[in-house]
Amino acid sequence: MDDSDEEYLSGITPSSRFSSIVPESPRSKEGVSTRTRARKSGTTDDNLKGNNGGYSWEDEYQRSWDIVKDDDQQGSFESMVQQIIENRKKKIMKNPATPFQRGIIRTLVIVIDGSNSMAEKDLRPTRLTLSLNYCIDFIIEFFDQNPISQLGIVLMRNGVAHLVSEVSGSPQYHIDKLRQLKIRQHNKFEPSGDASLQNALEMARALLKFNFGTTSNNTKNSKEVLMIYGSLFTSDPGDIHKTIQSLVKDEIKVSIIGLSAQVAICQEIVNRTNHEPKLSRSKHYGVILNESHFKELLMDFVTPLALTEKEKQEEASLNNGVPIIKMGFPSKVQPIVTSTIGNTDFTVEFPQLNASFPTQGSDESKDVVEVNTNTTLLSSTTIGYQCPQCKSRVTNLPTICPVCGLMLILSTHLARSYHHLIPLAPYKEVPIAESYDSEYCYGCQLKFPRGVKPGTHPGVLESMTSSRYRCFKCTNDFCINCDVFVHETLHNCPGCENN
Amino acid sequence: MLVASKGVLVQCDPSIKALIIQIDSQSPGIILEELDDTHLLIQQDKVEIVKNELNKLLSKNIYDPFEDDSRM
Amino acid sequence: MEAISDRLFNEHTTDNLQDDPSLLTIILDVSPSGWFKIQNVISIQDVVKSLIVYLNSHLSLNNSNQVAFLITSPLKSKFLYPKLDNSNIIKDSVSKDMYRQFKIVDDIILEELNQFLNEMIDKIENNKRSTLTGAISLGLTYTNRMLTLDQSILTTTASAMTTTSLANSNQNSSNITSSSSTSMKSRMLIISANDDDDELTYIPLMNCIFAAQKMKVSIDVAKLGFKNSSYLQQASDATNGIYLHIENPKGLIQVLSTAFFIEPNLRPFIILPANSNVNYRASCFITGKAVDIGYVCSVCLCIMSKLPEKCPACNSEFDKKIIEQLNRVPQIRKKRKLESNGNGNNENNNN
Amino acid sequence: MSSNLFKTTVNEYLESLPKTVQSKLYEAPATCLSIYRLLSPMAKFYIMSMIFNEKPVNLRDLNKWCKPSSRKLEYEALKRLKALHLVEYDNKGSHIRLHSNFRKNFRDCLTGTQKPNAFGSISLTNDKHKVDIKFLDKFASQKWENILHFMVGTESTTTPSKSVLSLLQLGGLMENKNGLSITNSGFQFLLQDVNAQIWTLLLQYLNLTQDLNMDPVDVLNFIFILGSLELGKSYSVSSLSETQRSMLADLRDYGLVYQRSDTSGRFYPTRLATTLTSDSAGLKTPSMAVEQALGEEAEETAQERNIQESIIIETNFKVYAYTNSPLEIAILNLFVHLRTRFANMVCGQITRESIRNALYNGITADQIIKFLDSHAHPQMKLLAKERLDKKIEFDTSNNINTAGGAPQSKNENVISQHKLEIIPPNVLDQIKLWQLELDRIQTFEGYLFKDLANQQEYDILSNYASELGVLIWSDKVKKKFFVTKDGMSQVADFANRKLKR
Repeated sequence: MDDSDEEYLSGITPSSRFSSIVPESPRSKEGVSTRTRARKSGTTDDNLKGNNGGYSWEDEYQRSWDIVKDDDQQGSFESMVQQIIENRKKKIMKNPATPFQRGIIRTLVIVIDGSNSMAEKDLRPTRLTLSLNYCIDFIIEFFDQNPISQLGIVLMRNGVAHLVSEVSGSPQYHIDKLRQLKIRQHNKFEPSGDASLQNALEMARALLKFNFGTTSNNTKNSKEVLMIYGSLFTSDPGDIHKTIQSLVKDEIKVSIIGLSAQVAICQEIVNRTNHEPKLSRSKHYGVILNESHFKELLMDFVTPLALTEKEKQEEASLNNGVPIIKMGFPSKVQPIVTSTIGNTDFTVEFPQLNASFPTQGSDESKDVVEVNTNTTLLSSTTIGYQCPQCKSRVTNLPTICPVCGLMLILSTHLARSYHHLIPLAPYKEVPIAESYDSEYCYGCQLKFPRGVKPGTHPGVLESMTSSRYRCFKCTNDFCINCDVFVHETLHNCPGCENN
Repeated sequence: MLVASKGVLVQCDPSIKALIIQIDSQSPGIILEELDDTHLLIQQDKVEIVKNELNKLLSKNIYDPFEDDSRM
Repeated sequence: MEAISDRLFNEHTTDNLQDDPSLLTIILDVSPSGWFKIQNVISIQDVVKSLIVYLNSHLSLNNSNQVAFLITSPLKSKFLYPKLDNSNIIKDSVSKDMYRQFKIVDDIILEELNQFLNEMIDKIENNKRSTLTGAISLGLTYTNRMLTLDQSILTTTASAMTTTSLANSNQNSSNITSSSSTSMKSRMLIISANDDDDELTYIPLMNCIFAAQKMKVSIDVAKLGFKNSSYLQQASDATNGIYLHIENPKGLIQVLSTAFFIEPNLRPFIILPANSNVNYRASCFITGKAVDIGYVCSVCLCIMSKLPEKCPACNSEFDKKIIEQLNRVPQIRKKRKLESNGNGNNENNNN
Repeated sequence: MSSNLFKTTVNEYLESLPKTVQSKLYEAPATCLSIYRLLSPMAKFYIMSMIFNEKPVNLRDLNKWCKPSSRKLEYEALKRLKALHLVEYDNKGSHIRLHSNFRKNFRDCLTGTQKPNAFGSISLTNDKHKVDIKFLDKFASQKWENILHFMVGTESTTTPSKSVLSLLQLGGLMENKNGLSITNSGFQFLLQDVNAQIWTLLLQYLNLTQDLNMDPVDVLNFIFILGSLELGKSYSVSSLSETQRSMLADLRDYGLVYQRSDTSGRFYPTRLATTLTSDSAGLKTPSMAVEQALGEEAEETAQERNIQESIIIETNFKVYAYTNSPLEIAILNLFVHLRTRFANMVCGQITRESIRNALYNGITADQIIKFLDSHAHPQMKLLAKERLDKKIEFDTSNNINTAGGAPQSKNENVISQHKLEIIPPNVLDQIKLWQLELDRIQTFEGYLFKDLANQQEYDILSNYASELGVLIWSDKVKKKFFVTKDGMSQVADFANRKLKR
């Protein structure tokens, strides 16, 4: 804390608070040697520099609307806005077109800080509330992109780790738990005490080991911990480095989002578990700048992690290949039959087995979040799914059939991630010209603006962009809106589908 | 035995309910039944009386910030 | 604390249903093979007749209702309505006997359809897959424009001012709805007689389903022909749509005007014709056949009906041990019999 | 909101017509179409499900469509259909079918087999004195505004024709003390949007026709046909009936149709007429899209709109209006405490009292807000727009995913958040609060059910009432519940049936 401000970003420099718990090791000696300011600004902080050669925080703050210079206000203002919108949309689409190899079955434990520091109001309304809100968004998004992955949530509070939700594959279950937590954050679960990295990580490790995977000793799926950390220190019962060792051994990858400042021990955890060079600043550890940056960092973890080079090599050398899973695609059955006999409507409800939210033997941790036993799920609109192998019925998917142990999943769940598998090639903007071949957008039938002679109409939208984006496979032209829609939502090129 | 009694249901916040009870105490025979904190059953033909009285009571303590202003 | 930034009044507090305009996209599959099989029951002409009346009834619901009509065949998919360059048709279709809004739409569709069918007869080749997914994609991009983009233009750019004022260039108490919150709703109807499920391209169809889900567009399916289409069933089930297998299409218009006439804003209040049993089968990546128990590659999640050495999609090799395990045939029956005799085989099974 | 308003008034009028008149109305396809459009979505659905069905439908089958939670909608839809006599019950009351005339004509309208010229006949010959849409718009607004100006007594307005005057008096919009002067309801009238205004006048006109021995069916038919005509086309007079021809002159006075001279063989409907039966004018109707495709001339008309948008509202409730039109000033005076008047502007203050006065006069907060919204100074609109743009920009940079990947529930929020706020939000809220203040109590007439025998009885009855949507209050412990006056008979019947067993 007595260090000057500029130093807080340096990767390994132990802050005075941590020095008490970081034992002397070869690593930290190296850290001492990097302490000289000259060296540091030469290596680690280069990318912090802004355009003017100074640090980016020395620049004048640029608001997004300042970029619009309204020198000649008539008309061109609008086209400027239009162009900015188009540019933004272009920026949004940064889907990589080369197929990644991803470990798609992920098991993730989210660790949320619930210590004193989370009551700070630098994020509105409080750090904790915002984190919970973003987590809910994250979970929805996570299961959208990683349909058969599993997830659990742990809360760090009063120096211990609490289990918020068991590792499970049902987004609704987690969201319910988080909502309950959110409701009670002011009376029972207000942020308090210190955070303990070790306790939380050990619990996460236990969860990951216990719940991992559906096929035994399968090491190629990814085990991850995502931590939202607001504190600047940790109070641990033992040696955290031992925990880090065991994390590395269990191949659990930890990513951390810091809410206040960079903390050396976090950096170390991240670098060690992700097999990154000791001093490098890893993309798995980010410190937020503001709310939107927080969300951005969080949402980055939605996409499956790409396998590192090392892992790929390992895979090739081991030669035991990737696991393959047997799955069933159940059919949906409506267990309710309404029939009319005489003058009264009868509703026949067939008995059904509810195999949702498997807790896999462990007790629900009632001290943290109460379980809502009054399941409104079982209303008369409940639909069931029938296991194709043993014909038993379950109400929630994805799950493991309680009778025959077959993994049951909706084909639509699996298909959600297929656009990762076969990414759609980006469209290219057609260069500005005097006249174009296409008059209408192939997708939405929107009329394109006519071409103008370059340079003749400065300030007009037509002279800045052709507004046409071409798929090079089927050579059809699309408007920017269709381009965004096709790449962000649809993942199909309408033109190519028609050939 | 099932009874259906005719009347006007008044829905209001508890403070207003208190005022209506006060009005009733001055000229009895308005309230037929107190249902809960926010609901009352009153005589059908007394609705207007209640509304008027209520308005009188309420506008007694209203501060109008523009009053001084407008005299300028 | 959180509620502090909330506005005191929300515009839509009323729970009664709104009469919002809606967009209806019809996709007619004219793949010859399917229609050939049911030629004794109904012809394309009869279906189109019903559809035209159906379109008219949709237009009659609300003055601002919109329709789009797409046609799909193994050759290609195409917009019939809206037609890109329609000025000549509009100019000379002065009709004495029909409401003009209907007339314009009907005329364009009929003319384009005839043209398309003639074209198709010349060019048709065998062994081409259906382009239904292309048609759905086209329909969705169009829907996207009508639903969200026209709306965002209304609020973001200056054109909003001019388009709305167009509607009421009346000066005094003008602006009937300058920033009103009327919003389009949309749904889609697919009419298909194609019995062969495997002709559909699986992944693009799935992508379409998700896109429709996100946009809250219901996909209704009227399946003619002899068999249920499990993929189209999935499409309608996942998007809260209606799937009906119409075995006797003679009274098609009655079905269209009841079961398929449920506007998006009515859906929450009406019991939809039940899809009592939906088969959520997936498509095998190798054979293209539908499967209900399959093997899934854990790297890329591709689905296979048999066990290859390598994943056909991501080319990663599978764990041989696991393949071995999966290939083993369960011998539970045998085991029970043997239990009484001895336990020689029993050990094997437990491994 | 406003569209619903005119819908209900028109619906009420139609319902009040005797059955014979109604069935005569259903003989015209154009009227069928227009009436159909005025119905609620649920009613539309029921009609559509019966229209191609030759046999009467079992009521029970209709009931099955509806979810138990939305019985109320069904109940209302059927009530309305019954009131309009669009549906007929059979003797036992178990089967239901459409009014035969309506069914036939509406079906013809959909299939395009009705008799020719049901939707007006476009005159095929070319007009020597052809007029364009711009001209029509100008004509319509000039006529209509003249009436409004006259109502507030703007000097130098020509007095509208006699029929208009008597209409205004009849409708209670103006009264004849010594010389005509505007009434309170007249002011209310001014605050409505054009569509509602026209309908108010037209309904008065309908009342008047009965005294003039005109056939109301003919009149209504003509009004509904007008609503389905196309702007910018000329229609021939010859296909109209005698009554309808005589109406033309009156409609010309309101600016609904344009006719070059009394003897001219053709007439043009104006925009006022063609939007009669459509509600959401903000969205592009198909015909408008066509217009756009045909040429961008329409945009010019938009440019030409004159600057009567002149009101600036500050967050401190001060109002400045750059106007010297007595019409606007008079309207403003309804709810603004006006202080000073200059050559080209007035200023004033919105106060609790001024708003309360307006509310007492029957003007609603929504009307006031709408008026302020639509008359806001361009500068205010510009500012609001910029604010909105910034907000959208900010939100999108905040959450990159709004374009596609965002979860469904959120998308809705985003859309609803992004709304143009022209009036300062605090003023807007305050005006609404002031209105709420006036009705601190809500009253419902009806019946209190009490002293029920047991819990089960209570459950059955109160559930039934809530399904019908007539339950207002209930208390499970005290076993009492309150139903509206309308629902009383139904619930009582039900109670008699159920409890007698």
